[in-house]
Amino acid sequence: MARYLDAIIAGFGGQGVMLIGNLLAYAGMKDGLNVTYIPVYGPEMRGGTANCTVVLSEEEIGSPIIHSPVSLIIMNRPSLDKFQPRLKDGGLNIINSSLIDMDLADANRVKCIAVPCNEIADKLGNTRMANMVALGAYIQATGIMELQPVIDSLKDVLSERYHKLIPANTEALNAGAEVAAKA
Amino acid sequence: MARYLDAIIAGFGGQGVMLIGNLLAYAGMKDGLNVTYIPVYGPEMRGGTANCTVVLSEEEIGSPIIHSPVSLIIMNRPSLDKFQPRLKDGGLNIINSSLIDMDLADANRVKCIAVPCNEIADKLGNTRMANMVALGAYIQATGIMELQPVIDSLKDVLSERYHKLIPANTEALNAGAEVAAKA
Amino acid sequence: MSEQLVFDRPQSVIDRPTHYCPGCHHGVAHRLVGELLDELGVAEDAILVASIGCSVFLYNYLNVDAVEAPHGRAPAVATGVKAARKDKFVFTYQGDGDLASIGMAEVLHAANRGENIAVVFVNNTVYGMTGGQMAPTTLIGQRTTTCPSGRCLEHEGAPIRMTEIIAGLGGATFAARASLNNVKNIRQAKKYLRKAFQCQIEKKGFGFVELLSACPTNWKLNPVDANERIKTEMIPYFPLGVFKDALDEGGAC
Amino acid sequence: MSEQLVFDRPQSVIDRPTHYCPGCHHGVAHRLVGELLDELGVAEDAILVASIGCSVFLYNYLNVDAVEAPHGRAPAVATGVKAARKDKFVFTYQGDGDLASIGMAEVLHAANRGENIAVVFVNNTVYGMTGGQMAPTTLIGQRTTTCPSGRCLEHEGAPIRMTEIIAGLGGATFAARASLNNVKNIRQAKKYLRKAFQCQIEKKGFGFVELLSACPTNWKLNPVDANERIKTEMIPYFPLGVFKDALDEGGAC
Amino acid sequence: MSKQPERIFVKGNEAVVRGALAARCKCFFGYPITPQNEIPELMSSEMPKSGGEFVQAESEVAAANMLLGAGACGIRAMTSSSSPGISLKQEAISYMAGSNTPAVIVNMNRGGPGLGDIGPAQGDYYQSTRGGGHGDYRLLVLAPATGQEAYDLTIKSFDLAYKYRNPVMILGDAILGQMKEAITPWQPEGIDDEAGRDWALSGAKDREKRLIKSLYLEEGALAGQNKNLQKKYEDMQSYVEYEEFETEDAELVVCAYGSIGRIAKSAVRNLRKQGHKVGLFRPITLYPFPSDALLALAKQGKKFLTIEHNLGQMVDDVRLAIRTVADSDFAPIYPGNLPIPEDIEGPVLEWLEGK
Amino acid sequence: MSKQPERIFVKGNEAVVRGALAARCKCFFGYPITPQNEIPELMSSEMPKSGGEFVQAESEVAAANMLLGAGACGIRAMTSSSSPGISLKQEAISYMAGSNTPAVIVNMNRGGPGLGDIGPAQGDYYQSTRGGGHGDYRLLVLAPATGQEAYDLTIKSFDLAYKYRNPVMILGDAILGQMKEAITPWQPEGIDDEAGRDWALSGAKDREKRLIKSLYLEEGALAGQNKNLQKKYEDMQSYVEYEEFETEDAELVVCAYGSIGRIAKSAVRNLRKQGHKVGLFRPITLYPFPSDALLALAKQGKKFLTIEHNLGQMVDDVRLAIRTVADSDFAPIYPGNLPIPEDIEGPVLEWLEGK
Amino acid sequence: MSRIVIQEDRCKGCLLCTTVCPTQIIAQSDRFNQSGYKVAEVPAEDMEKCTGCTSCALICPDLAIKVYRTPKKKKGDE
Amino acid sequence: MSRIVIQEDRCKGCLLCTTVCPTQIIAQSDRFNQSGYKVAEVPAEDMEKCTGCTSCALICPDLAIKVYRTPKKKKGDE
Ligand SMILES: Cc1ncc(C[n+]2csc(CCOP(=O)(O)OP(=O)(O)O)c2C)c(N)n1
Ligand SMILES: Cc1ncc(C[n+]2csc(CCOP(=O)(O)OP(=O)(O)O)c2C)c(N)n1
Ligand code: SF4
Ligand code: SF4
Ligand code: SF4
Ligand code: SF4
Ligand code: SF4
Ligand code: SF4
Ligand SMILES: [Mg+2]
Ligand SMILES: [Mg+2]
Repeated sequence: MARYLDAIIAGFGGQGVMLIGNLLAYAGMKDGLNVTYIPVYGPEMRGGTANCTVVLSEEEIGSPIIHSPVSLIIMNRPSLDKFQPRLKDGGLNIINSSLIDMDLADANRVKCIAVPCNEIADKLGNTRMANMVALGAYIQATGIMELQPVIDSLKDVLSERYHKLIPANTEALNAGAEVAAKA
Repeated sequence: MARYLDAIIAGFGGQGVMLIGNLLAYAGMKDGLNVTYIPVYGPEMRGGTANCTVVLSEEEIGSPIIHSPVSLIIMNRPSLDKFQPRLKDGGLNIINSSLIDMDLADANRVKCIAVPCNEIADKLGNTRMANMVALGAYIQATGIMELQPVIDSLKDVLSERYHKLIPANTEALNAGAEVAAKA
Repeated sequence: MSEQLVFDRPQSVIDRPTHYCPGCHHGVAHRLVGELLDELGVAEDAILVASIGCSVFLYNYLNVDAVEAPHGRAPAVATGVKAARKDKFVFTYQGDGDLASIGMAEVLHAANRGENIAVVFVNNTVYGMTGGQMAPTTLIGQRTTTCPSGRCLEHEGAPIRMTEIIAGLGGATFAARASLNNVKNIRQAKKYLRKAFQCQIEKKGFGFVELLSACPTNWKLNPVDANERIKTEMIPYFPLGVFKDALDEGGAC
Repeated sequence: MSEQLVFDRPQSVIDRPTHYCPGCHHGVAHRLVGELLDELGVAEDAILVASIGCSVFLYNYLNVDAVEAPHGRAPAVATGVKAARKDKFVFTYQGDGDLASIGMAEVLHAANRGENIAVVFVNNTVYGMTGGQMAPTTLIGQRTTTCPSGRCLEHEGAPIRMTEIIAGLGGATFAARASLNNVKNIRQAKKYLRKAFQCQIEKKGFGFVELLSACPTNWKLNPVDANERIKTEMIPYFPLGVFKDALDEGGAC
Repeated sequence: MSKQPERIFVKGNEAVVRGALAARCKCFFGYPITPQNEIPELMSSEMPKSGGEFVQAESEVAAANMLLGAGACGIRAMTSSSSPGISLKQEAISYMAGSNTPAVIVNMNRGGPGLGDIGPAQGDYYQSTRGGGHGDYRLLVLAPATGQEAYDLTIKSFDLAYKYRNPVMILGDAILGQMKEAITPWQPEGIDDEAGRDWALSGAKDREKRLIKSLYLEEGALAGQNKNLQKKYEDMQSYVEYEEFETEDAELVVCAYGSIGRIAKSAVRNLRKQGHKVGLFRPITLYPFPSDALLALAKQGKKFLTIEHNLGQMVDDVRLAIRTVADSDFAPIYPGNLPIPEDIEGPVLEWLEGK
Repeated sequence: MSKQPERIFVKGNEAVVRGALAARCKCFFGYPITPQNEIPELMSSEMPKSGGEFVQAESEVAAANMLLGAGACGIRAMTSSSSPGISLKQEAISYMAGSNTPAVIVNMNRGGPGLGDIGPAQGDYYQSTRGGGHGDYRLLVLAPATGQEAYDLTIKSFDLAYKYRNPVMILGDAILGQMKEAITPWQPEGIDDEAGRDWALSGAKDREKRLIKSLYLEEGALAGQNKNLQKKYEDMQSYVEYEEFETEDAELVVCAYGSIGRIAKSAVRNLRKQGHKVGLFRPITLYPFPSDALLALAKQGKKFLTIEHNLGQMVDDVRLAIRTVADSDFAPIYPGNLPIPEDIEGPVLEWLEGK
Repeated sequence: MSRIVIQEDRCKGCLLCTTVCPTQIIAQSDRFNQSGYKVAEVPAEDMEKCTGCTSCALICPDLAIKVYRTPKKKKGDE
Repeated sequence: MSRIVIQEDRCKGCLLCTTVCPTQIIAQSDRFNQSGYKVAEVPAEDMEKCTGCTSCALICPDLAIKVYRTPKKKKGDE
């Protein structure tokens, strides 16, 4: 079957969900796919949760907005409540188990992978890279592409002044992938 | 035939053509007719010539705007140039001969009455009443109504502070009517 | 003697979390307004005219009647509210993008007509809600998303001092500038707000208070540093104090 | 020696009758502008931004390129013109209804941005073109068609002094008020206008001149009495003089 | 309704003011612009007499927002302007529509686009009936053709504004505004000055606080509001008004509104005198548009010629109304020209020849 | 056109900016409003780099008037905003149209009416295509559905603005503005920076003075200008653009534009997979509207279902286009809801069942 | 040796010129021009009193006045 | 004898309160609240140092702080 994937990535405002959405889509483009990325914000800019939708496809992409996605990256509890019910049967749910009680995962209906993102990131020295841990796990679990195009895209997606963090981010991606590989 | 009359009244800004248009229409209303009065101004308010159109009719009035009227009151030269060609064949043209050379009157096609309005008004003591002289002549010439309803309407049409001029205005109306009666 | 609760939420401020960023001064300004509505006993007569900015949801936080004005037009809407209900306590709450940029004409004319309303003006030197664009109040050199290399006097002009302009209008009764960056200034801010509200209660005309406020998010500073910036950068350019007070003279002069 | 023509129409002013009422000062203001365009040699570079008011037809009287701005927006249009053609001499000519009422935000912001344009502001204390309604500049007690019993401070507020407001803005370079009611004042008006125009020629920013002017028609005075009114009623409230001159300091401060 | 038998001789602008006063309008927010200046001028002296408030706003933008404020308080309030000024009010009108705020807006349409001229025109039909502002909303649009209708419809406009909690537009033109004719004023009864008691702002004393707003950020909230609005607009459809004149045996029905409708009546009379089977259909409500009545005429096999003082706007609504059975031709009267009966007779005769 | 093969991954807002820069836009006048903020933000850094001018206006009213000033000088200039801000620009837009001033205006449509929300919607179709401002005028309205189209049509918009001396509107929505996808930038050739040489303001040196205005007071002048405009709008009709997808054997043609057109394409694909003979007609120019192409489809006996992210606006144009032979049904997606293919599949399936 | 010329078709009879002439030689005439205004004039006999000061021209809103001066011959000229 | 109560679900961890306490007893905790903010706290052992000055409450933008005071017994009472 043609390569196709869509995902909703959701969490708190500061958790960097937009960044990994961007990174995923950009890497997909570099890997030869058609891609769309669309963010959804709360009240103009402030507060609440943030989420974005990414579509990766070999074919022309019609709708960039997906109500029932085939995969999720869920970084906090309110996002789980909101999006898990919408996940297609048998879909993939990457759950940040550092902040979410895995008892809430709908493991019968969908495939849930617990990734203790904050803890792993903390261990690697920077909680803020929890998002990269989640993305690493996601790439591994979906197999939509290798991890390398994602790692290669970091320099294009991160703004210049964060380039010094690329090695650390790479580590986080790898660490996440490892968790998923073992799941 | 049913009573019907339409008129364009035209002159310089300061000649009071709007006032006699108003007076004519108001008197017509008091005399039981349907009436419309519509002013036409130049650039928003300033400069140039002014004119208005009055319709008096026993029937419901459709259009308050008349391109080819059956009668005219013409107070200055530019107005003559503009409106005389539009006057219906056999129509009535009251011309302020104080300011307009009567050679320009199209006496073959329409009925022209020369009224030396400014001179008569001057003689009565106030050039500014030239308009009333013209209206007096017009009422007389058309016979659309008696002069009395016009005179009676002065108090309603003139603003309070000009009420002291009602006798003088009445005189001017009468003087105009006299000229027309003799024409 | 038993323990007393000496500081708590004023009644007029609804008990719910706000959507503001950590360290945002809108919360402080809201509380001051709420306290005064309670203390002056006008909450039940109050009609808030909310403006468009991060504080648009003030109407979700204050327990008073409210109407949402289009961006910048709150003083005009308030004029209409007051014309309709002269007996009510009418106030606007506006940001600097809202009041000093798009709403310049409306606030100046409402002030000059001597509308019997109060205006709470929260100056945080940026368009907060839309992501930190340059405002008329943005300081020289300050970087924003629409003056990425810093505001430049030559190109974008000087930061506008609204309180001074309002104070210069014949129709205005009270105009003052305060700051929310420390406890002392917050106390002073409340005094000014009280005076501005008093103007209206005494039917003496237009009361205006500018509150220098932090927007840590768009300043890209943590809240503590943001407060420091108010002291070191804002106050020197936007001096605090009362710029007009014709309250005791019976109104506008 | 033979006779010399010592006073004649400036070249920039087209030889045609105007639509103005007898004694209207727009004609005087037009002439001053035309003379300066000639004297400063900028007529061929000039782009006039005409405003909506009795003077909208200025573009029929001045021999320069021109664009017609919507009511009150001339300073914004001029900003656009200048952005497009930095090398041109761009000026607006606006009435008090246009500039001080609907156009308040646009003129303040253009001034504050330090737009390198000149603004000629003709203050005749009424909306002339539309029939003499109250303007923000209408004097207290003055009767107009929308304040028939006279402007009242309580209800309509105080007449706005635009030059003072403009002068208070950091971005403005030159701001002055003159009057067209007598020969001496007309000469002074020309001097101020020259300075305002000079600002732009020297790329030093925003130049603004307010001209107290008569509207005999809507004041319901004959032209001679109208000129007298300027002296006895207007100048006392709208003082003449230079309110800001940062020209020699290299621009706005 | 107690008719006062006395006729008064007034401009359409004054008829609007008299109607508003009779309807107990309590706030008026104005700004000068020809050809509606008599409205704010008269309001400035009349409002205070009746205990109301007149404010000369600093701009049309401000006037419309003042109106929003007064309307939010449940007070009968009004603004008036002409074309360019109405364009400036669009944002606030959209806010009023979006927040269910009752208000009355008068547009004495002048020539456009841009500064145009100060003569009559009907170029603002689209703007009035389809929302010149952003978003899906509708105003009730009433188009008087005579001074008397200006008076009557102004009274009605306030009732409708409160009935539907929606802004109402009175769409006239320079002819209606500037023309003087005799009207018979009357005083409506049973006006409910407290019509807003259940929703209007008055201070949250002994009740829940109230909020007049158009921002809907919670999921599904804006969609809900749009559904409510849609429902309201459907309800409004029952309130249509129109005039039919000599349509019964007409082969050709001229469709025209406002002043042009009135002038078309003259034309129809003249044409009838010449033996032509011509009638007039004059929508009085432009929104809701009297589609059913037109469709009924179309089903009788009549032909249609729409004539407007613009380049063709209402003709869309005529065509949409009758699209399943018939079509309408169109003839423009160009804005900038003063319309006369000949402007209607000409195209009709051409049509009759061409058929 | 020299294609640079490199794809870039950008938001639609950025695609618009890149297109404008490629089209040598030299002045941009902005004001913040979601969901178009990336346009002014990017312009603020990019304009100076290319020797152009970025001005953050004090309001949308001012921005539109700045645009008028720059356009009058024959300079390629642009402004952008979203719904409430576009309402504020209506007066100036009417002035530009009335004075034949070329300019480009971008509207990233958000939910309305009023403050509405910041999500996508198509409530501004009427406002864009029928003139939200006063008077008879038309904008060219281009509705991109993808980032690439946003880029391409922005380039075209400047050409069209100068070709017709008319303001052009690019009508997107929050989806178009906020969505990132890959686009391939290209550099147009043969741009005539001096296109205004015969009419634009530049100082009356060695030539007659010039005047850009919309006031026409002399008798017949405004009528003449309106006739000129009418002629221009007729000329524009030749410039229509649309996309047909799977219409050939379709029984039912879905009509949808912009982002909804794009989402409808997904829906049509899904429905085709289920064996339904459904096609898509997507107008790319909303004015001029591709009426002839629609009529041709109607003449083939196809049925129509118009779906918009509003309560029904473009459907008027669809119906008017095909009124002599067919009609169109309509299904709304309510503003406030995020549109998905199911919003189109649902009504289509319903229609298919009902037929 | 100065004089003014009033362009009568431009004059609107506002009489502002009459208020500023130091020699008070300008006055309203009895003539109406085409536009109906009673124009200003300097009676022929008074013209020689004109100093050429240009005040009248400076205040005239309608550019209706031209001013001519014949410079005094300097002593010793000719 | 005063104390404060920090409503943890309201605290956004801005730390402004920590900068104004005259006794410097407020500090950031290690706890995240539901919204993901690291909340402020007064360690139990420090609470007795609280003077009840309300400074922290005055500067808290989120009304997260309540202040309690127990007036000192006047001499001779009880
Ligand atoms: C007419 C219009 N233009 C623009 C916007 C977008 N907008 C929303 S809030 C805002 C700025 C708010 O800034 P400010 O007033 O300073 O308030 P803050 O968020 O900083 O408190 C803008 C421009 C809008 N809603 N309406
Ligand atoms: C948007 C808009 N509102 C109102 C008008 C009507 N209007 C034309 S001129 C004018 C006032 C002019 O007054 P001012 O600027 O003082 O100029 P003056 O005629 O006194 O010289 C107004 C309100 C308009 N053309 N456009
Ligand atoms: S963006 Fe700024 S103003 Fe808005 S809530 Fe955050 S800190 Fe406050
Ligand atoms: S109305 Fe006043 S401003 Fe206008 S032309 Fe006449 S005198 Fe001048
Ligand atoms: S130039 Fe001087 S002296 Fe001569 S007429 Fe004029 S004002 Fe009088
Ligand atoms: S000032 Fe000019 S217009 Fe007025 S009377 Fe003298 S010459 Fe005539
Ligand atoms: S009340 Fe005062 S002493 Fe007590 S914790 Fe707060 S700031 Fe510190
Ligand atoms: S000031 Fe308030 S919100 Fe900030 S850390 Fe202290 S308690 Fe928490
Ligand atoms: Mg701000
Ligand atoms: Mg004026």
